[in-house]
Amino acid sequence: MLVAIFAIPVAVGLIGFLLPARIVGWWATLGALASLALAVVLVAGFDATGGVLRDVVDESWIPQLGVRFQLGVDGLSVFLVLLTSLLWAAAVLWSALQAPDRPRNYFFMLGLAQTATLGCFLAQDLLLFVLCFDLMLVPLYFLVGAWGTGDRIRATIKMIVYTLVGSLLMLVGAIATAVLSADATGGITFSLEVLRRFPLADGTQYWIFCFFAAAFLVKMPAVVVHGWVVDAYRSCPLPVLILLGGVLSKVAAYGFLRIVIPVFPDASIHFQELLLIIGLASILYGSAMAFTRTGLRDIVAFSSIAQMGFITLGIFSLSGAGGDGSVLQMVNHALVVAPIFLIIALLAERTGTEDIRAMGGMAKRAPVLAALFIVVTMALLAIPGSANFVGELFILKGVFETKVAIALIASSGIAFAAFYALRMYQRTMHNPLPEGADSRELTLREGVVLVPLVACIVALALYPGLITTRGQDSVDRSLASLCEDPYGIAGEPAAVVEADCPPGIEPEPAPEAVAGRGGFDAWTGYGPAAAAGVAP
Amino acid sequence: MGTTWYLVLSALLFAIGAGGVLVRRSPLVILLCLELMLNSANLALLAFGRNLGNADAQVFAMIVMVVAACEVVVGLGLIVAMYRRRIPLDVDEARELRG
Amino acid sequence: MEQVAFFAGAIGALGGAIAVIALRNPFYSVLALVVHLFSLAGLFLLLHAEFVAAAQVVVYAGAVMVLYVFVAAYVGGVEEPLWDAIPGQRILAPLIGAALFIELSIAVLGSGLKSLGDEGEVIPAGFGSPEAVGRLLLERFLIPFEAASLLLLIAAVGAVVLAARRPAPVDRGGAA
Amino acid sequence: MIETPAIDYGALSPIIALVAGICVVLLVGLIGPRGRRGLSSALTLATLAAAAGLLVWQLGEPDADLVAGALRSDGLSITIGLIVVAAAALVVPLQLRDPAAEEAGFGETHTLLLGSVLGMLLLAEAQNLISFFVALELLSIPLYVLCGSHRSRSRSLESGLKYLIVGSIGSATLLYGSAFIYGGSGGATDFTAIAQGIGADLADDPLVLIGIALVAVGLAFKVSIAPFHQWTPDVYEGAPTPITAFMAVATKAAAFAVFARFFITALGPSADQWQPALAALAAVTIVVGNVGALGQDSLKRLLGYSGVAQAGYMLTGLLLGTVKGIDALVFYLAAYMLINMAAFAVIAVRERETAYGDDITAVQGIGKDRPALAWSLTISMLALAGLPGTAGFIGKLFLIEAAVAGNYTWLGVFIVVGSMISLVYYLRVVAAIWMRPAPRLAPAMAGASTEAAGEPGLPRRTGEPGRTPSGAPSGGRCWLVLGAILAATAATVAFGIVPSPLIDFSAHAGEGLASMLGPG
Repeated sequence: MLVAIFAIPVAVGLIGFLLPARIVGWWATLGALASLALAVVLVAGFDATGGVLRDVVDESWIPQLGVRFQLGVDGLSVFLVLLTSLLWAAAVLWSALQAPDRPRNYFFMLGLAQTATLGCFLAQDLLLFVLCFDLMLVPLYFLVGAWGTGDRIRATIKMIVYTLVGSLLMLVGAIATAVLSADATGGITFSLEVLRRFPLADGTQYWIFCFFAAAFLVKMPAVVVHGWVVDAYRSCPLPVLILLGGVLSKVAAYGFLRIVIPVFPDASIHFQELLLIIGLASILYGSAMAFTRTGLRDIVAFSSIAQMGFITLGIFSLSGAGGDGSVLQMVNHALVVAPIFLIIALLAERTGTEDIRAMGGMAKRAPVLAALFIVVTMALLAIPGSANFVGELFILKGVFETKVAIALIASSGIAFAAFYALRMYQRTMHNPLPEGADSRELTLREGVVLVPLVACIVALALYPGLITTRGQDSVDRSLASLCEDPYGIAGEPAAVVEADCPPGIEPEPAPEAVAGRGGFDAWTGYGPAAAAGVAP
Repeated sequence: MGTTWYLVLSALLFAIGAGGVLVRRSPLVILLCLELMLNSANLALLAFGRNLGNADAQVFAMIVMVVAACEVVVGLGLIVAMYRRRIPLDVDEARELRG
Repeated sequence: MEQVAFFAGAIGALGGAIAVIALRNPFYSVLALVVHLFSLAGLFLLLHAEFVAAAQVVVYAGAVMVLYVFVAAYVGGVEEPLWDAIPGQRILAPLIGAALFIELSIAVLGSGLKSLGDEGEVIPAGFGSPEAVGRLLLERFLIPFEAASLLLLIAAVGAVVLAARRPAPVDRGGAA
Repeated sequence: MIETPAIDYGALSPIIALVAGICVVLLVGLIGPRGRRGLSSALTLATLAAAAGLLVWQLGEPDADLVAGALRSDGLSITIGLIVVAAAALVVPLQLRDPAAEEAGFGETHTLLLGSVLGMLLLAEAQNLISFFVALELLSIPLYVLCGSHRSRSRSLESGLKYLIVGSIGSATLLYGSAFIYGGSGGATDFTAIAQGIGADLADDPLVLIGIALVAVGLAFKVSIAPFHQWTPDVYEGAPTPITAFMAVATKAAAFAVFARFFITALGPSADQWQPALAALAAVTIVVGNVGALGQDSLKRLLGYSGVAQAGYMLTGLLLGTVKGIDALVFYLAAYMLINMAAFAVIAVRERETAYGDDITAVQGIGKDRPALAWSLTISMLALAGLPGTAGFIGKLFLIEAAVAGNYTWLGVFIVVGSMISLVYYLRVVAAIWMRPAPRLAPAMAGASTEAAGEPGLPRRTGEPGRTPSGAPSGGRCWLVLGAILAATAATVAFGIVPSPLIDFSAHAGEGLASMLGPG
């Protein structure tokens, strides 16, 4: 199942090379829909209890280097997988309608990017994760560089160098983690489930944490290392921008929850304040910039920085509520950003510009478009009742539990969001219609892509618990590493003082039988050990 | 005579050869300097061999001579080919390659 | 007696070497090298390497040098630089050479190796004779010996490739 | 009486096959009419295939010292031998339309090529100072000639002469170092005997140390480690492209093999002395190579500098002195062979098709018209940069893992930093391929138009046979070349996704070296 979800996009892309150029787009759409369907089936049948991994795949891959092909899905990733498939389907469909040149290469690159992204969300092997994380860049480079607009070559180089600096350092960090804990784990292994149970010494954790944090913060992007974002957003073709803004940035946030906190718990606590401050700075800086810019893409770029700042805050509140909120907010933000970009494309088509000063009056003859846009805007500014509101509430609750001052300042971010979101809506939709602009209603083709996405926002607003209830256990499991000796590997049973744990997190009970060391099977509730009934 | 004397002499010859390679610009003389370097190595080898009563060094020195001869042949071949090529052509073409 | 012979040989070798790099005309440099090689052959004799010394005179100073003389005469005394000079190379090069010499001498003098100061081991009869060297070449060092013969073959082929007169095709893309 | 040493003909068989092949190819080249490229190439390929087959056969046999300890056939020598033979086999089709080979004669060119391969095989097997030195020369001298074999181009001749001079300086330095090691170890020439002779007492004797330093410098010249790399871009640029490809890949493989064998087995006792020094060299090399490549417009110079940087990565695997390090080194060499052969082959093809030579302009915009070439070069560049999905990534992963395990984590970081810098110039090539338009008007071909291959700069449809004016070298499509390129590219990707077979292959090398170090 997971292998199919993982492999279908790239396989579809490869087969596309054999097809006539005319139908490649539709073939790719078919593939994207198929993977979306699989993802829906995955979510529908998902059992979130205990937060353990489900549908696990564990195959030998590069045994000599200790790398395994391990896929798995839990409450943290299941919705991100669905989200990826959903946005990709939207992007592919949109592209198929636009008919780009060199379609075979284009759709292959899209497929490769989807596989890499899904790989990040599904990987349970640290090295597989790093590999997919790096691999995402390759298709992105081509998509922006070859099909982008403006000064794209410079923008791509900037983007690649920025993001790869982090990810290559992360590669060293990952290898160092595996090699340095080889003595404890009994042979080099990159398996996350094993690594998290044998944390490294504090000092080692610190520098490796820095490497990982660098990779993820650049990718998110957070303030200070966001230099590539605006250029990339400007040059990126729109369907790709949906993915870049919607999904790829979430990989980084997900990486913090999946890898950094469980595997480097001591370092996470040590650097908690630093990251909170970075998150806070991102919120303030992103909001302020979004409010002053006039290009639509710039506004969204900076608002994304702000939103990712919220997510960082949630994660590094190191509390259950914050984590839940972050997971929810990741989905929310992606769902909001995607339709905004599509709407930008529509507006640009009708007015010939992406500058809000030259826009206005779009709502006149296009009530449906305006209605869709208002829904999206409301979600963006996290109006009470929207899922974004719930997400931010959770995040702030988490931060309040630990750092009150930061939470207070962060709350102002919500107000900022209202400012820039409403400004954007007003300037484009109301005001008089400028000359030369054309206020047209959505065409059927455009609606096919846009309406379902907005419907998702509405659906999630009605029932945000869909995500939080399923994510909760997994988030708690991620944070459990922060407790003192959570697994009782030191020999004694895990008699943990409540105070050692972050608020709202119970230490995970030690399993009855940690079958020797490296008992990946026993922990995840699958595999031979689980079958034999030793699992907790 | 102590072996040290031979070794110091050989070191001096090696240094002269190496310096010559750097100082001189004509390929022909550079080849000669390479000969100096190889021969100083031969001297060191034979001195060590004599000191240790080990004849391996003499075999080594023989082989080095063969090698040196081969290098000379190819080097001179290249010089002659360059010289020949230059005759009918413009002189300033000789330095197309940046160093 | 032996010391006199050593110093005579050493002076010849050194003088030859210095002349090689100091003389302007390549033709004279070649002749200086011949002097150098003859002196070295003398030193080789002192080191009980009779066979090597003979080979040095016959093969090296004889055959190879003839080749040199021939080419030097053919090409003439043109100094045709292959590299652009690095600024200060002429001053730097002797310094590098001197540093190299000092370093090597320190290594030699500072070595804790036994008996570098004296004559060394008592050597067996027939040490360095053609028979002894030949035996080694055919027994222990058969592979290097065979490889060296192949090397000669390859070098001959190479020389033919490089120096043979052939109607050269037109220069393709050389000036691109 | 002469007592002939025991000769294990089985283990020597790859060498014997090559010697026989050299003789046959040379004779055929001399007897047959000039320009019999087909026969000569076929014979060369057959020789290489025979050698490869025998090497594979020997891979299963136990390690053995050959001919009185002059050579050793073990995992290291065989794996490196196979890499070298494969590189040569990829070069042969590339030479089919090569003007340099045309000019020098195919029989002679192939003889020299095989001679160099023989030298590499011997070098990889050498475990005696004398065979080491002879093999090194047997490797180098044919290459000097081959570099200069395009006699009508003065650049080629200059490149040959430069390579000869620099190479000979390296050899002389190495020889002088060997003399000191010979003296310092008490008259030992066999690698194992040297290790015993040095032992613990003489491990930091100045005589031995200066010997090690000189040998290291000599080898550094051969594998182009900074600061002894200055010749590399010049020679790479001037030499005929197929020869550059061979030089870049095969010389490096063979020289690193002997580098590893000599330093780890013979100089093992002094490891504490040379390890930090080599580590510093590796770090410098990585930086110098990558920075040097940044502004290059000539693709061959670019790959020359990139080769310097890669030598730094490989040196990391070597200096660790661990089995894992050697495995990583050999894996990297194998991957590097595939990647570079594909890249150079594409350059060679474009060199003949356009008038831009090896300038980056020659590959501009080929993404549209020549997808096969474009994809091959793209994948090669990405693989050299170490991006995932290619063998280059696994190679770096392997190296870094070995470095961290060998307590050289900081070198791992250096490798990564180097990769980051390298991205800028590799991606520049990729950007030229896909994101820039093809140059509109090709300048007139230098030289006579009689041999102009088709319409330079104007793409021809795939499938249309190249026009071959009788005898003249042609830029027409050569399916053999395209096949070789695609095969190398496919292997690059395949080993990036399923690297285990290649890792198992390279593991033989570490085993071989370990068995030599072991009690036996």
